Amino acid sequence: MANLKISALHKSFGPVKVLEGVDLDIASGEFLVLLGPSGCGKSTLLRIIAGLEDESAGDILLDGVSIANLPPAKRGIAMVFQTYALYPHLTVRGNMALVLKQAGYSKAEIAKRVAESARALELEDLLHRKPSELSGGQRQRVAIGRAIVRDPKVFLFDEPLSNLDAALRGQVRLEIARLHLRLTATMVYVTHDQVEAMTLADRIVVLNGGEIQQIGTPRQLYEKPQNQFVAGFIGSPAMNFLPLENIEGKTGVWPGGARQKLPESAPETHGPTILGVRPGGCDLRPANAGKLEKTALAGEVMLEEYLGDASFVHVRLDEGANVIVRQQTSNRQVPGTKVHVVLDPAALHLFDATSGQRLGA
Amino acid sequence: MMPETSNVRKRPFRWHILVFLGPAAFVYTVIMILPLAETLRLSFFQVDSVTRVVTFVGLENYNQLFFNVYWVGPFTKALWNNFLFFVIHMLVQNPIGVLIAALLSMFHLPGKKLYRTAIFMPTLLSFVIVGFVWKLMLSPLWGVSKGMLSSVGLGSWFMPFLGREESALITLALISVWQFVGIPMMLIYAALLSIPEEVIEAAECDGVTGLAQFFKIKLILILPTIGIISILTFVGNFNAFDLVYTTQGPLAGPNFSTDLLGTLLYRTFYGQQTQPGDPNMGATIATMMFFIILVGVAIYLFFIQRRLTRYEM
Amino acid sequence: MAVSRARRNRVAELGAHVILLTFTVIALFPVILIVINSFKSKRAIFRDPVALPNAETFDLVGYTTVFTQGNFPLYFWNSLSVTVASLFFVLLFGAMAAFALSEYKFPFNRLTGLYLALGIMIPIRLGTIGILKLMVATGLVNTPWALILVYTAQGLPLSIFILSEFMAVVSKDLKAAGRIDGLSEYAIFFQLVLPLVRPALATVGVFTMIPIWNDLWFPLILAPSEATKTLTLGAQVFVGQFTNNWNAILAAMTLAIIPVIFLYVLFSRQLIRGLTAGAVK
Amino acid sequence: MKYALMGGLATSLMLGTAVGAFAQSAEITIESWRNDDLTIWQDTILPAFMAANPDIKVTFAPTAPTQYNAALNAKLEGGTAGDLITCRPFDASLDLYNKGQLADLTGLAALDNFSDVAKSAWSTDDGSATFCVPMAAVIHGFIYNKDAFAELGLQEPETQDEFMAVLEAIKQDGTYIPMAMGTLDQWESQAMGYQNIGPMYWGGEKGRQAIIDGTAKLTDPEWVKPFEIMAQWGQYLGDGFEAQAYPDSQTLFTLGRAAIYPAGSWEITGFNNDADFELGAFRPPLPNAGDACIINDHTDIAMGLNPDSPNADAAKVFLDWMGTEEFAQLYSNALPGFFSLSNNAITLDDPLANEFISWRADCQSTIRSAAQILTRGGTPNLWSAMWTASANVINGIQTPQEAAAGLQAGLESWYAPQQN
Repeated sequence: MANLKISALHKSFGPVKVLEGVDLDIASGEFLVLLGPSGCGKSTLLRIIAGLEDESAGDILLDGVSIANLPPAKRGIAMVFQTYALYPHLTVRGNMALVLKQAGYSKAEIAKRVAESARALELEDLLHRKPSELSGGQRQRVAIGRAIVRDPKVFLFDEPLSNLDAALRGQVRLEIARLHLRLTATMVYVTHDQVEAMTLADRIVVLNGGEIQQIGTPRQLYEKPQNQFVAGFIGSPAMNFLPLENIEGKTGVWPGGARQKLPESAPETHGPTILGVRPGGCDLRPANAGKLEKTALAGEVMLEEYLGDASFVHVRLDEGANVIVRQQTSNRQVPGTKVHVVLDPAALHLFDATSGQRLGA
Repeated sequence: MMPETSNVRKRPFRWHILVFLGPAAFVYTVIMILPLAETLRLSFFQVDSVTRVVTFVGLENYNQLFFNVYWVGPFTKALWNNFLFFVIHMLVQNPIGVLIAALLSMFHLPGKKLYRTAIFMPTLLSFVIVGFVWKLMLSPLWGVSKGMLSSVGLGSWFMPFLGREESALITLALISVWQFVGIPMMLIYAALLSIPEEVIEAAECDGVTGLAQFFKIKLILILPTIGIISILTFVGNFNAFDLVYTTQGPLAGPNFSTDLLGTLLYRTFYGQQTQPGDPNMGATIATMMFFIILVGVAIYLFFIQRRLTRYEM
Repeated sequence: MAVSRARRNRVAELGAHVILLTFTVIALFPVILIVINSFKSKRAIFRDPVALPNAETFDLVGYTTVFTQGNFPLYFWNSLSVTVASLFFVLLFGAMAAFALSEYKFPFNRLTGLYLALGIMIPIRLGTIGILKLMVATGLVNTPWALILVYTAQGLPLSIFILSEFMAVVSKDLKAAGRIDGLSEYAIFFQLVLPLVRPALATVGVFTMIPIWNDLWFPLILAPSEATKTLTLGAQVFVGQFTNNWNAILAAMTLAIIPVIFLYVLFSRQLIRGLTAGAVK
Repeated sequence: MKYALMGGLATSLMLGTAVGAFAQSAEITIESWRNDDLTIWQDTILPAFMAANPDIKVTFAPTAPTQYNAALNAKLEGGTAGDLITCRPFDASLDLYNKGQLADLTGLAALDNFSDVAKSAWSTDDGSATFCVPMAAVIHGFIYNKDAFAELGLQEPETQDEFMAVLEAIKQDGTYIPMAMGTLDQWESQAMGYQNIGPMYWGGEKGRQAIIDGTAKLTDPEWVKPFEIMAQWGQYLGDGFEAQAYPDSQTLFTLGRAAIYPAGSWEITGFNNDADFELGAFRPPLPNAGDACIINDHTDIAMGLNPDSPNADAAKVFLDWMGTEEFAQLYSNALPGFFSLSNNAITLDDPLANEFISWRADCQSTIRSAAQILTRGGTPNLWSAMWTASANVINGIQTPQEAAAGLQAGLESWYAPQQN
């Protein structure tokens, strides 16, 4: 257990800048998820922490001591890979024991540790098998076993669930969550899957273009995204974004001149603004309800996605934008129907149109 | 915020890169590159046959090679023969290699492995054996080839293939094809196997089958492999020496009709019987061979390979 | 590869068999001819060359001559040790260099790769003069090391070229896992990467082995002494020495063929796998 | 083998220096292209020497003739050549001597046992230095199947006309191939063809000297005539003679399928072993009845000393022994057909060899026309060119005139005396 501090980390491959000044403070025992689209630099950051990649500038401190100059094996970290990366020529036991052998543990100690880890992950029956004789889920469990056997200060996970099918993914996710509870070790977990991030993380770091967009608990990220990128990245289906001409007296002005009521926290006045609203913050009204015309957005139903507990209705607005609206399944929508979309003022997020930064609290 | 420049560290020198590269680079440079450079150098000198004094003569040896009729004649003849030798390989060896590989890959044939091994077998034999066997097979004394031709009613086609000016080179080229057809077969077979099954299945569904499937889909996809084989054949052919030397002797008879650049080089460099060797002219010929091969490879790389699309598979 | 019944075509398959069988016969006939005639008496060899040996024509005189005259066990040992040692160095040094080129970023990486690949295009034979002088200067002429060094240099360009393609597709994660587990760069290469590229090593092995085993030029120039003579050179000398002792020559040829076939069979299981593995991934 | 895979470099370096250390009980090695003679040296000649000189162990280490030059060159350059080196005659050995790769043997006692003519093949042009101990000469002629001649009622031909008549008679009969010779390897066409029958046309030594002096040309009728005769040979050779190699010809003859074999005396040993019919020999046919007879009695083989030999003393002991009557007797009888060049009187047991050597009594001798001076350095090499030209003439690729013109033009291109 240890806290991990990353300061002013830069990384570039030739002229390509991958990380631009990343600062992170990871508390001891924290489960931190690095989340972002592919190419955002999250894997590079993880590999730099592991020592597999050299940083261009910056420092990494473990419990206040710089580990940037240490080789991977001396950093007190363990890593679990997307492709498992099991040694194909070694048995499960051999895979788990290798690191301990390298570190010079006694035979008895190695046997004890391997046995403990194997018990914890229910790998005891597989110890004599080679990786090629294991299923995907088993392989990933071995990979995790290989990581915990060394009792590291920090666990690093590099998209460990990506190669598993949907059913297994849920199962192994749960196992990782339990592992964290049991070991209370510091864990850094890289993924592009927000469900993994939301369910596992104490805190999530959203990365884009080599820069940290926001750091926060899953709830903070979902409810108070700091910028338009985070807002759009977290949540499924994604948040709807609609442009406002400006804000006047805490009221939004649509490009056509119609008015939109905004939340309490909205600024008094502001220039061009992006209005964000999740599908659950919208509702549909029949088009013939004339009295709504001033505040509502007119459009036409394109298609309905039925999910069982709810359905998502895709609406093309007359202005040209698309909006996804969450509906009760009882409220069926036929494509081609003219509708009005109404927005719940309390569910609205406001972003500056040029900087993308959140407006108001 | 400015990045903290103070944190830029010197990475320790990565000795392991040197350790990994070192042995190969050393052996390769010392045993291959430097001697090749030495060859280049020798071609600028001459040695007096009596006094043994070594003189720098600039391009005089090249002047001799290109303008003395007794050098340029044999040289151009060997070059032309070499060219024919290569053309025959391209026209016979590679199509046969493609054919065999295609047959092996197209059907689910029992005995596939046996065919593959058998056809690859001559490739494993040394030139001594290959030369000897074919000399014997084609020898009028032993009469194996004559008997075989007679048995299929072509007895009148028999002639001393290796002894006639008009047939000796072609015969040798075909013997060489016999020996080496296993290599294109193997490489093309592997290339054909690596075409994803889905592509072939898609073709089947689209009604592209049999020969059309082969020519319109598979052959196009393995063109880069055929390109590589061609260039390997080119380099191999322009270095050929052993087969001619073992079957036709150092004078590459009859009447130099089977003389290749390699045999000319060997004969010049080491001499034969009472003809003394001339290392300087030998080096000159070797250098020219080097340039000819380099030009050929360059032509391939810059004009042909660029047009061969490599498809992601 | 299972082919559905609808896609099979019996007539075409038969045709394929006929064509392949023809090529097989053409490929094997001369070799078989040597082997069967090596067991016949001289008169029988010339009376009916294609007949199998029978009780009347069976004769082992060729083999007895070979074993009393040529030092074939020695030649065989020389060929084997030179070939095996050269293969070992070609594969080891080649794989090491290929690993360095494909694994690490360092200045002039690409240039180094090009430099090392140059040798594919230039036959080492053109450097014979320099090599001879070098071997003379180092006193390696007429030792097996002269041949081993030359064959190593000769085999390296192609082996580096092929192996680096294979090295590039070895899982990055696996190497990373090794580093995190505390394996040195050397251990990663020898324990993780090398075993994974075994099929590629077999491919390179076969293509490197054939020209080495069969080479006549360098044994002749660099190591023609009786003690270092290789099997190929020995067989060639034998042909010269027993110009018309056909029994002996045919027996010598047969003895020279067997070991290569044995070596090929040893490698061939990995060969096709290696060839295809490279292309597929 | 000890130095297989490990520590080989160090071991071999040490072995290399260790060889020279002990001069007394020396081991010496002989380089030779006569690999056919391996068993004779091993079983007959060397044991006789070693019985008399138990301190010296001699090994005969031949290389196939086609590779002798390249291999010997490499070994001499590399300092790994044997102590004794078998010398080709004239220019080839002179070249080695000039390079310092053959030691000057002038003053060696053994040389007193040889005539100046014999020594001339291995001496400098001014005769001041001799660098090889002459061993043997070979005589050209024709070997024939006596049984076949008897069967067909044929006599040994004396003249060219008779020779052609004999060939025609054998051809008409059809039982035998008239003459066993192939042109694939080319050198037989020159050695057993042009150099065999030619001397009587160009006048032996006189003619050869005239070419060297530049007073005659290879295109003169007396040099073209032998080619004209050879041009007629093709029809009497075996079917497909163009692809027939030297061993094929030997086999063809010893299997009894051919009646006549254009030969050199060196064939005697092999033929005695392989042929199960009676062998005879006749001289190259006279151009016309009553002409003087000239045979090609070529000084062919000698033994020189590697100047870098660490065992020079022991090697010289061996060279001296080569001048003795004992060696001459042993060698000539072990290898009938290689006629000793020493002044000692030799008695030969082999009837065929005696037949060949008896010609020396009736005929003048000469050596191969291009062997001396005419192959010294220039390009194209006359010796090699004669191989190709002779084979071309028999194959019908070139007319005799074309072949001669080609040789003359090549010689003129670099040989000053011919350039007037």
